[in-house]
Amino acid sequence: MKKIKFIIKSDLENVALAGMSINKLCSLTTMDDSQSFQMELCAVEAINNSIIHAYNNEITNDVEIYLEIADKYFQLDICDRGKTMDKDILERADINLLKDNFDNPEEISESGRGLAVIKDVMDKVTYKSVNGINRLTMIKYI
Amino acid sequence: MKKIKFIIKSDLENVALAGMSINKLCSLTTMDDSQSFQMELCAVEAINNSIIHAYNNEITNDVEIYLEIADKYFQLDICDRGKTMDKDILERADINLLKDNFDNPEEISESGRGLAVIKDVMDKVTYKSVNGINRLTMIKYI
Amino acid sequence: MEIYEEINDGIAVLTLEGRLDAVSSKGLKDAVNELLKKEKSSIVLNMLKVDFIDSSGLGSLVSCLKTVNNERGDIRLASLQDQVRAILELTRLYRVFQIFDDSDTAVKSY
Amino acid sequence: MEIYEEINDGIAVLTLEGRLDAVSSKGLKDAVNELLKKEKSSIVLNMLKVDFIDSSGLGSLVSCLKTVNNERGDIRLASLQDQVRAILELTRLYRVFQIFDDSDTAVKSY
Ligand SMILES: Nc1ncnc2c1ncn2[C@@H]1O[C@H](COP(=O)(O)OP(=O)(O)O)[C@@H](O)[C@H]1O
Ligand SMILES: Nc1ncnc2c1ncn2[C@@H]1O[C@H](COP(=O)(O)OP(=O)(O)O)[C@@H](O)[C@H]1O
Repeated sequence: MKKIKFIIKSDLENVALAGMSINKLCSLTTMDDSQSFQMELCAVEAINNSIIHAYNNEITNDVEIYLEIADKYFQLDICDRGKTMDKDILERADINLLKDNFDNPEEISESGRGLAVIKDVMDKVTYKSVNGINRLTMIKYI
Repeated sequence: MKKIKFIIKSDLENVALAGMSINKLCSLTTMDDSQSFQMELCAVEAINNSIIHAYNNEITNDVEIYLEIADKYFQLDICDRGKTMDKDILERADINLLKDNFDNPEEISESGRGLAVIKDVMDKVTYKSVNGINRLTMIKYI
Repeated sequence: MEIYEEINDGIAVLTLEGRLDAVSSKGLKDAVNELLKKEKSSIVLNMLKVDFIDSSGLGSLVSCLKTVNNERGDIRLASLQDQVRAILELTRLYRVFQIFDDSDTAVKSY
Repeated sequence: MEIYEEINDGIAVLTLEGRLDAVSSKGLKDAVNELLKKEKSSIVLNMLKVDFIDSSGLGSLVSCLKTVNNERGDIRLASLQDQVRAILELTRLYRVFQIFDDSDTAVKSY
């Protein structure tokens, strides 16, 4: 099993660094380019959420990203020490329930898709807050 | 300026994860594939040294890698808390002074090229030990 | 992300290069607003070189679409990379955008 | 790293794939020692798919060369990627290895 941890300051400018690294490291698995892109996407969505929602866009905090590559799974843990998310939000997020009315572009939302995308792409998504550390765990079986 | 920190356990199995990430992140600069490869090479040489020489191949320690990408430079700091290197070794390392006798393969060394390669590729290389933290700083101007 | 503006047969083509994400989405909205100021509301986004998009990037596309729709214009997408197209499909947003294989076809569709 | 063994016109060809580094260098030495046990000391390393090499990888090449030289054999390198070749040049090690554009030419050179 291979492991690496990334730490970035909570500045959106740094998110691509973690995302691109994670995409590249998917090449150590059997994942193809499209799956690697999706792993990057989930990482970016979750890190963006920590920066924007948990840290309210203050750029001086740390976001920690744990990557674990095993034979049978690919695991990403995104951790912050900011505002804890209400667990119901994650539970309710569902790509099939996005309330967009495609007949009227005015009614299409400009946000609110991140967690639904993560849950659709990943095989297992959990959120825990322990001792002030919020941790979103995403697992993809390979 | 963009910054990311990588932390790996001092197991050679993890070195490629940091190396490949760093190579990929060079694409955020004007460096070409060959220069990106060289940045990966220097990172890998330095991390290997921390694991093998500073930590004597014990796999339970941390190696921390700081990457900073600015408009004009690319900086890698490799940190360990193991045995401190004698600064003279770094000063003496020189690609032109590798004492290989190419006429007789028996006399060609199987090791001892890492620091010389790093000094040849990078524009500035320094080593400091403060409060038990050893830090090799490598800068490439771009 | 880099954004290049060009007028092709009277249609504004914005060629995007790089990542359409939380960092660059404001730049796209700004570029579209600049076009509207010049009364260019029939717009093509050439996305051949967009190699990453996330939900903020999708959000900026939706936002731009709403803005130009209000001016009776449209935003049509061209040359999506496979993985970018896949995310538009995942989120069903391909239903609200007209998507073309290349920028010229998108221009001619107006 | 993956190592594939093949006999071509009586010459042993080891095709390497991946990273020749501190993790994989022992595997290369083992593979060469296996060949020597089978009295195959004229060896070609097809490095077309070696996309990374570090100083431990170089060290393993030198080590293998010494071992086969002792059996009056040789290790010849074929199909180096540009960046791998550059590191052999940087360290002057291209002077001790015979390097060929492709594996067949290396085999025929014996
Ligand atoms: N890491 C987090 N910390 C706190 N709140 C969060 C976090 N992630 C998501 N949320 C909450 O969940 C909502 C939905 O998130 P998401 O589906 O990613 O869409 P968006 O971020 O576009 O609003 C957010 O608007 C926010 O209120
Ligand atoms: N991070 C380090 N900590 C302690 N000693 C080191 C470190 N890096 C290098 N050294 C010492 O410097 C020597 C030369 O290192 P290097 O040029 O990388 O070649 P090699 O690692 O193959 O011996 C090593 O053998 C070791 O004694």
